[in-house]
Amino acid sequence: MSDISLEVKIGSLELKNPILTASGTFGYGLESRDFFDVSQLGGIITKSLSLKPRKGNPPQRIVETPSGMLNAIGLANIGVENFIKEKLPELIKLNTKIIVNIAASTIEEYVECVEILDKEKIDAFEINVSCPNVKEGGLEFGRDVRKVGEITSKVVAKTSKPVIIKLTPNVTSISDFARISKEEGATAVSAVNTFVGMSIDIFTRRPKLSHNTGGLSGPAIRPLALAKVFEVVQNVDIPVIGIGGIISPEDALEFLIVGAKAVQIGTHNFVDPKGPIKIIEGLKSYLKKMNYNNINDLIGTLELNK
Amino acid sequence: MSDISLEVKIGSLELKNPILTASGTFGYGLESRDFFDVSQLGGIITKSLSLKPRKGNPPQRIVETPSGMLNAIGLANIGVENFIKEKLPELIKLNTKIIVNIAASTIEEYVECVEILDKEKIDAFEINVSCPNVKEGGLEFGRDVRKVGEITSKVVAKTSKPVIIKLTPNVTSISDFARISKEEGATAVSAVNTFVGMSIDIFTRRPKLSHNTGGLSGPAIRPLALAKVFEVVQNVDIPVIGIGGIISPEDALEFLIVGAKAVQIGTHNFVDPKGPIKIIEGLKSYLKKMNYNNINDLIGTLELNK
Amino acid sequence: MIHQTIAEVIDNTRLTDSIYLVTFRSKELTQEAKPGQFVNIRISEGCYPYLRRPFSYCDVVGDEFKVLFSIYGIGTKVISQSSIGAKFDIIGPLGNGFNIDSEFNTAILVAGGLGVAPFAFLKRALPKNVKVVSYIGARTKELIATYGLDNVVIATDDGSLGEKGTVIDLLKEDLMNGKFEGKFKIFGCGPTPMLKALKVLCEEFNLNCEVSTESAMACGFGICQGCPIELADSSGYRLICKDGPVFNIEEIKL
Amino acid sequence: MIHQTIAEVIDNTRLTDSIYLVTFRSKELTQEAKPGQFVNIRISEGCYPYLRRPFSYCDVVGDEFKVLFSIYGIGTKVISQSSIGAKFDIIGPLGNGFNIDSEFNTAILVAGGLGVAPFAFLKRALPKNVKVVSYIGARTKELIATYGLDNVVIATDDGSLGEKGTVIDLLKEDLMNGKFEGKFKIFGCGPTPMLKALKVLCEEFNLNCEVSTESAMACGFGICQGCPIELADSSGYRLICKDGPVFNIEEIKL
Ligand SMILES: Cc1cc2nc3c(=O)[nH]c(=O)nc-3n(C[C@H](O)[C@H](O)[C@H](O)COP(=O)(O)OP(=O)(O)OC[C@H]3O[C@@H](n4cnc5c(N)ncnc54)[C@H](O)[C@@H]3O)c2cc1C
Ligand SMILES: Cc1cc2nc3c(=O)[nH]c(=O)nc-3n(C[C@H](O)[C@H](O)[C@H](O)COP(=O)(O)OP(=O)(O)OC[C@H]3O[C@@H](n4cnc5c(N)ncnc54)[C@H](O)[C@@H]3O)c2cc1C
Ligand SMILES: Cc1cc2nc3c(=O)[nH]c(=O)nc-3n(C[C@H](O)[C@H](O)[C@H](O)COP(=O)(O)O)c2cc1C
Ligand SMILES: Cc1cc2nc3c(=O)[nH]c(=O)nc-3n(C[C@H](O)[C@H](O)[C@H](O)COP(=O)(O)O)c2cc1C
Ligand code: FES
Ligand code: FES
Repeated sequence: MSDISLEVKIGSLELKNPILTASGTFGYGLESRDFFDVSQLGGIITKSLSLKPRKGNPPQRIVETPSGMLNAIGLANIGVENFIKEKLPELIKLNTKIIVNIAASTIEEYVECVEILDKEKIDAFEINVSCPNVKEGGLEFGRDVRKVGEITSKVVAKTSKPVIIKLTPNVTSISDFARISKEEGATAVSAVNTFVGMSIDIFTRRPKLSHNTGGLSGPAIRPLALAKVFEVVQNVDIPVIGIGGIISPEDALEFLIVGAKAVQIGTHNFVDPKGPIKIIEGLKSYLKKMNYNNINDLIGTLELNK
Repeated sequence: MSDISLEVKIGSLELKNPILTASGTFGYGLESRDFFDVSQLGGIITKSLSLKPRKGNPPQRIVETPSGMLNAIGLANIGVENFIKEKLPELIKLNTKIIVNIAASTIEEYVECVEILDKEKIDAFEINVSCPNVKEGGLEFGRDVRKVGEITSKVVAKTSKPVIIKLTPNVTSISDFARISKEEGATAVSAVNTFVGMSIDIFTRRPKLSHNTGGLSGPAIRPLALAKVFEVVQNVDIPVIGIGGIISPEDALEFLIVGAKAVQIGTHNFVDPKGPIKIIEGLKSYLKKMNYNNINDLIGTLELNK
Repeated sequence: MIHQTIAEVIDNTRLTDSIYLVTFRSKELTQEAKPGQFVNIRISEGCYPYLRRPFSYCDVVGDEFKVLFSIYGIGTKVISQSSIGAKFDIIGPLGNGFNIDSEFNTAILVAGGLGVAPFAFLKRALPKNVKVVSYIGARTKELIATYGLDNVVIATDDGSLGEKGTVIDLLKEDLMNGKFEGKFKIFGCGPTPMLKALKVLCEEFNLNCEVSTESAMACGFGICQGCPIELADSSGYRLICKDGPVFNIEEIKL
Repeated sequence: MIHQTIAEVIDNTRLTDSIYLVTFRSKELTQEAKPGQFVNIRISEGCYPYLRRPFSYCDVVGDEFKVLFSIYGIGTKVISQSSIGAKFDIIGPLGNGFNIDSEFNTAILVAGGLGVAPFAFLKRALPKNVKVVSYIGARTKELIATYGLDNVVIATDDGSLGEKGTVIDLLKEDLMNGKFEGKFKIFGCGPTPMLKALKVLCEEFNLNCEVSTESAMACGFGICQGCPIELADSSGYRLICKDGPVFNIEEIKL
């Protein structure tokens, strides 16, 4: 199988395989080392970092739902400085790409985080524009095309590393957001972040999540995430990284065939910590069986019906 | 238990209980009579009718997904005239409310359908504005606030029966659509129709659905549908009928507590034809256990955290 | 009348490495069942897998019925692992059945793989004076079941059992050799490529033939419109679950 | 080191109508396990229920460990129905355990309902010279398990077994009567209202006490941030799965 190439390129970012772990579902990239050699991954995306540490939301932060889960973690994280001091030295020893995810409450905070991290040995940025509880008007940046454009252009100006804009699916037309990201200089977009959801305790008559609403992830959302990736691929010429409900090689293949250059494994890391490795192995078996030597020959080969 | 009242009012539409069967998931209301006495339902909503019969899409029309299913039926239906001739005479014998759902490709077609049906003994209209494959620009009416307003006002002008606008969840802000529906005279809105989704056959590298994309329904979408209903209830003062992934009394109660005046059971009719009746029974048991005499005392009693 | 009821597993027999024959008991699901009809089985009380799984009546005796299947995915896996006494929520009898009232003195049953499923029951229901010949084909030996049938001609793609080749080839040869005398009728069930070949054969020889068809299904009783099959004249669709699963082969596009 | 491995069910005993004790075999999950730690069990190969379910080590002997639980929802139902030889994908050992190194000569175990789960293993691990007294309370008799414990004081809300009342009431009485001599330490596990009352008691009597806490969990090993518990000084949160589930009762807000 060694002659099958899984390498993919996303702008200047070269991945040895298209399997990444999604932000917020793989800690700071070090916690899962008990389960497998994380250097086998195409790349690791960190938990969203903000300029200062954040405590996150009070309990209850998660709720299980049919084939999925809601979360309202509230971006609990150690902050950029602690990350650089405590986590990065170990992370850069790994033989895989390190992509740092940034979340912020203001445009200035995004810029500041990127400026600080740009000096470090990280491989790329992923910008989480779908962060709730932001200053401006209370609406997520991620639902405002103008704001996403502004964040992209300002962040891109501060770094020569690849910048990936992580899009929210909670919009009428996700391709508008991919288009502005491209126009303002982003290397790629990743799609999707979680879908807004809710769950009620019928005995207390209160939302189960302390934050009232949360984000739905897991297999339940896979068909929706795939349709969003399809929409972007069909309409905008920018590399897309697919995310949403991937739990098997077959699932990953659906996104790659639709045209995603790489995919991220999220919630499944909680359920099957060895999952990403099984998916990498499964990709190889599929390619072999179907007589592909290079995964790039498969990516985007979707044929539409009619 | 006979002293517990399940009656709810949606404008002038009085339902003996808040459990309705959703359009497209209960045929023309007559097929499930083998399983239970359908007169026990709060109401029956017909399959979407168009002016002329429609053949619908070629196979494959459905795909199972984790805790849900995708469908692209393509509005296969017998048309308004055949409905009136073949189905309505039997339907009006039932001791339950008959709500006719209309789907159309043009605004004129909506109006014409309503004009014809207004003369019949039906109890209300549900207007499906989320119908794919429409003339105008290829975009669903349901994603265009102006169009939804126009359809609502024109339809309302042609009938004195209650008009319910059925909203699509595939928009950034569903409450904008509820607001225009209210402003243009709708009696209520129902939320939600299916979420756009997709599924790929990794061996043929084609979408499994002949229509390429389809609509996701079933338990997978419940937390998302509930959040949409919550958004409408919080922002617009119009009765809402909740729909999406309801399979148990507990699920129905989540929507009612959030503020839905009634709910519709959709996909679950396929899986458990007796489901709606079990849900009605379950509502009664819950109300009894929690010491409510009237379901209206429970509706909208959600208390938010923080 | 269609019933939704709880049926109990009273036997579970593994016929080959991959083929299972499971017997259920239920008065409601048996008393009006006809060959070619099917049941729709709920696999999980929860919501995965969420949809029911359809299976032909393989055989019906008294208040017992059998289902014949191989493990395909999660649904068939769950049923294959069920122990005696296990209970399933099942809907049936569904669809129409084979038409055995028309006059013929030989019934030719043509099955591809698990397409053999409805034929034991069909054979049992045929008038005693009707001669039955069965052609059963599959990829390989492991996938051949002949439950309830005798007078069987077998074909496998790899030649591991019976003739190497397809059942349609064998049937064609026998037809050309004038093997069948008097009036005969063909009953077919199997994967689409087999049914297609059968349709060509039937057109060529102008044969009387009914086939049982398959499709993904959500409801199984005609309310979801999820299981269309196109009419031969392109005028529209029929529902496999309600108007089928058995169709006259001339009537449909394959 | 944390392991993700397949463990086999080697025994399944129903202790009362609603309480089950299931024994698994696995070297990796036992050799480093400490009382108070837990395992996280995958219920379904599919995606419903999707998340794992956490259970305390109830007892560990050699390469076998036991899990004690009552049927609560789908996950506990599936485990309760598992037959000998059934295999589960399990992660463990997870979290920290009870601190038994500090000096005390009496261990007072206080359990509410299934909160008794970790105590058989705790008792086994305590130095021989430590005296153990257990207070076990529940709503009713059916929910009382005393597996692995002797010297037990029982309380039920309905008085169907032992004293009528709560374990905290009983413990308080015994404390006031000076029942315990020398140095003692309290180990608590149970529902939040019980732990709250225990915290009040500990503050009142200035007692040395560790409790095992619970929360909904997605990962169980510290990567999802889904299981926070607030620090007593409101300065932030700890993760129950990683920093707990055992905490010094002073340290946390209950
Ligand atoms: C009327 C009828 C009678 C049948 N009788 C038998 C029988 O007697 N024995 C037998 O072995 N099998 C029979 N089948 C096929 C059987 O239903 C499938 O093998 C079974 O659903 C597989 O389920 P699974 O969970 O094991 O597989 P999965 O891997 O879960 O796949 C099943 C999924 O595929 C879809 N699906 C099922 N069948 C098809 C299809 N033909 N085309 C497209 N999608 C499909 C379903 O919606 C389902 O979600 C019959 C099918 C029909 C429609
Ligand atoms: C560290 C730890 C150790 C445990 N040890 C035991 C034990 O030894 N014996 C025992 O009987 N139980 C124990 N529990 C509780 C046990 O995990 C639950 O009873 C079990 O998850 C119920 O699953 P279910 O599928 O049967 O119920 P379900 O009806 O499916 O409910 C479980 C759901 O509720 C959520 N949930 C589970 N526990 C809680 C909670 N405390 N607060 C809020 N939500 C929750 C989960 O996310 C899960 O999705 C422990 C829990 C933890 C956190
Ligand atoms: C518990 C949890 C925490 C998450 N935290 C973050 C985060 O900090 N930043 C971010 O960009 N996405 C976050 N996500 C979203 C995931 O990265 C991913 O986009 C989403 O879960 C969909 O993928 P999945 O279905 O594979 O989980 C989080 C998801 C979960 C479940
Ligand atoms: C097979 C199928 C067909 C449907 N057809 C229609 C339709 O004709 N008109 C309509 O307004 N909604 C239609 N719907 C949407 C449902 O009425 C409902 O809004 C949706 O399925 C969500 O509810 P559920 O999750 O309970 O199924 C259809 C849904 C399904 C699954
Ligand atoms: S399966 Fe629903 S109509 Fe045939
Ligand atoms: S359960 Fe995931 S961090 Fe604790």
